[in-house]
Amino acid sequence: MINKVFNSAEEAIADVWDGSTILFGGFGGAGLPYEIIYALYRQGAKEITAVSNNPGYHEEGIAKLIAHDRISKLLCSFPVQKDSYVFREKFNQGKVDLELIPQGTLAERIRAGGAGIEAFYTPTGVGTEIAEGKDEQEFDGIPCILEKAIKGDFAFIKAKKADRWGNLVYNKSGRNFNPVMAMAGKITIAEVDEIVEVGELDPESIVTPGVFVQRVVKRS
Amino acid sequence: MINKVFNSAEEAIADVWDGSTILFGGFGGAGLPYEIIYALYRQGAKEITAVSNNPGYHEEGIAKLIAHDRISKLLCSFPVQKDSYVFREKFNQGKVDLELIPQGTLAERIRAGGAGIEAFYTPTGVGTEIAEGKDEQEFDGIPCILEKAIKGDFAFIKAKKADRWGNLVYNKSGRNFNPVMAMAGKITIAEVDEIVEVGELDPESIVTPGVFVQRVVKRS
Amino acid sequence: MDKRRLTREQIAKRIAKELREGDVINLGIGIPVLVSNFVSPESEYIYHSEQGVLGMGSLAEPHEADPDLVNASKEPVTLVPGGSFSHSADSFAMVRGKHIDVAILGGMQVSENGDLANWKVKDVGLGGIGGAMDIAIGAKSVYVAMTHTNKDGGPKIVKKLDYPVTALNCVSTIFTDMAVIEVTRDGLVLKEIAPGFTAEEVQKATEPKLILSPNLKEIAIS
Amino acid sequence: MDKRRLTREQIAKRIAKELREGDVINLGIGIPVLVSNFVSPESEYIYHSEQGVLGMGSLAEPHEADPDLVNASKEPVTLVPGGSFSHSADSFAMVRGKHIDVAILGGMQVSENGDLANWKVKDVGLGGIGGAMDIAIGAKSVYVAMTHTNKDGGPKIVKKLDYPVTALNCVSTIFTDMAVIEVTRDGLVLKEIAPGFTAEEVQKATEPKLILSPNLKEIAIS
Repeated sequence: MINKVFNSAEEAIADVWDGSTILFGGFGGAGLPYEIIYALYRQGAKEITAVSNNPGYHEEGIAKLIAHDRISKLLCSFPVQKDSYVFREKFNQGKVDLELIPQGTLAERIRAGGAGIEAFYTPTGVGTEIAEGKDEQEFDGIPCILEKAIKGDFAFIKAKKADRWGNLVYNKSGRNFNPVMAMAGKITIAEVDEIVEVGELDPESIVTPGVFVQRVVKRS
Repeated sequence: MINKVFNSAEEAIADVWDGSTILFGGFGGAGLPYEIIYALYRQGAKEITAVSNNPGYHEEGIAKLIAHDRISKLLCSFPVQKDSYVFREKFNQGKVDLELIPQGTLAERIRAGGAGIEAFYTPTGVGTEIAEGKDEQEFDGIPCILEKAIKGDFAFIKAKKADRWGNLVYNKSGRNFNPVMAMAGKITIAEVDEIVEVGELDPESIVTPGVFVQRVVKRS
Repeated sequence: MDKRRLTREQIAKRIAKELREGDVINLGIGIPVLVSNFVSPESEYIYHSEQGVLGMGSLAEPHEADPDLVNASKEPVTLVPGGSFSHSADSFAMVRGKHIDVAILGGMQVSENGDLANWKVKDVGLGGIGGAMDIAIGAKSVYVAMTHTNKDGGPKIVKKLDYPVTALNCVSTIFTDMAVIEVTRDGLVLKEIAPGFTAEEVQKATEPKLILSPNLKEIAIS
Repeated sequence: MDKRRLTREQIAKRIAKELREGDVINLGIGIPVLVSNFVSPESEYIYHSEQGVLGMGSLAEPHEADPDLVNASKEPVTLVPGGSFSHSADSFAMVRGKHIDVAILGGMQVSENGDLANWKVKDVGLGGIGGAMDIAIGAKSVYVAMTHTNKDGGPKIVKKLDYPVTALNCVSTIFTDMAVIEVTRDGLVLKEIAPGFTAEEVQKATEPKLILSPNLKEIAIS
């Protein structure tokens, strides 16, 4: 019997190693996998390359990891939200590096990583500082820059419901980056509100098929 | 009030011009928009560039258009199905050109066309005749070829249900190419089994949001 | 005659007149989000929000707020009937793939040829891009809503940007507190002027040369 | 001793032993589709079908057939509980993105270094690729099921393909009616031989030099 359900967040993230690349779902607090993030904080892994649309508020979410110098590099579209003072401080101290990425390019690079597309040409960022050092080419008169896939050793995501096969559905805009990160994580760990029987989720409405999910843990 | 519902297949496809590029949804007969295809046959547009996974069986679906010399070029992954004798004949007579494309590359090129991604690097086709004349580059040790976006002047698709905003859900593997073709068609025309009220489709389960659909017609 | 720059609400109200029923619209923060207050309530407009909401409704009342249903500023919002949710890659496929009719964005600078700067203040270490670059290149029409001049009274409509670029050649029309200016291949066309101002005064507050529209008129602010 | 080449069913049965519970599997047409008849019915396997079915079940009985639920050969099939549907781009994202554990494919030729030819007969005008090229490069393990020799008795395992290539360096293991051969960096390793045959006989039917596995054994066909 296939069973991807783990008993606790601790067990689900126990093997994360120092230096891992981790994709963190969520847009602000929506669809953020708080519990596995805090379990990782307690587990202690460091020198993490984090991919996350935001750097966390106050000391919440990945801001907690940043505050304790666990994250050495952040790939992010919007690091300057009000209350993101933890990231700002650590960035100014040189404790964390930043790769700033337009949000659509970030999402597409992650999807590409999950889809076996190694790179793509996008018009986003042409003529901006994002284009620096990147290959530039025109297609049908549209100037584009080359962007590379992002893949994670792990993806930490949040969904609403899962079954033991790892099929997932989400809640509203809590969906955001979670489905593409599920695709791009070598080991994708989903924190969910509810675990249901196999067959209970409507096959037409499953957003992330279990093939993209390795571990599931119920939010406590 | 937004209302994308047309009264008939004839009206919905009336403005298709000679020389258009049309994306045709469907995998074999699953999810095939028969009625708007036959309406197009009656309308008479010719010199069509058709993008379709299959060339149609007997004289069904786009095989009907091919049989009457309406299609001058076909982009396709599998033109040699049993009973695809119409295409084979017309191809051998030089009446229709073929661009043979691996199925995953075909789907991804169409999605790219709908997503504003102008080109991408994929490992599929490296070392094969598909790679001829295409740029080749390695990423992280993975050899890839450059494939370009496919966009349609029109997309003809089949869905199960629509509302007047053009939101769509599909039936089982009748989904196939339809959602990505909806994205990539400048004018996407959806043939559906049923039209429901706005708000009736579950916002979590809408597969193609109305933003990708310009016209809807109910199958008669 | 009363010579007063338009208020933020008046700019928003003016922009609202450009919208057509059925338009799919992305609103930036600042003046842009005010626009939805001035559209006809009898007409249907579809608001897109970058994190994957199509058919975004108004801000949520406290009792209906769901932390998983937010706008781009992370405030709780509602969904209208007909709305739907997408993941971030599909949401930006809508944007980059030219499926959004109108984006209304704030601006720090706009250049003569429609280049836009709106994501980062000059000479400041950190900036946040979010969806700005994708939306600026992706929407079919990009309307910029901003004050005509900066805090020092200097022009924000310039020959060449000296702020960090958001996107090149992307702006369709600039709506300021002094004027409505269309970006065309021939240059910037002054179409409308705030009540009480003259074309000369607008030109003086604008770095590049303005072309006067043959139909030049006053901005209707009623 | 009885010296008989394996039947198609016996090849399928041998391959079935390689599968582990939970494997996500894509089966090509021909011998590959037979494999699912020989896996343990107590174990859960997940079958992927290219047109967007994950969790494909058996062929549909006439009364349950839905023309919108088909396999890659366009035959009506069923969906198992836990199954789901995807559009074609997401379906091939599963493939290309290395989310399929095992692909079992037919073969016309396999080369010494694991290149595969299986989509087009040599010197024939038209061929159909379908999902073959994506699946061959995408699956974590690619098992090829084929007869050891062609109709003329010539080898199908060759030094260099002379049929049109499907994908380079993609085959993990070759299962034929004479042998099980693993593709390794050092070359082709003969692991198992059909009952009654000798390693010399297998070598004779194979163009490149085979390395004999230290654990060389007979294929268990019971």
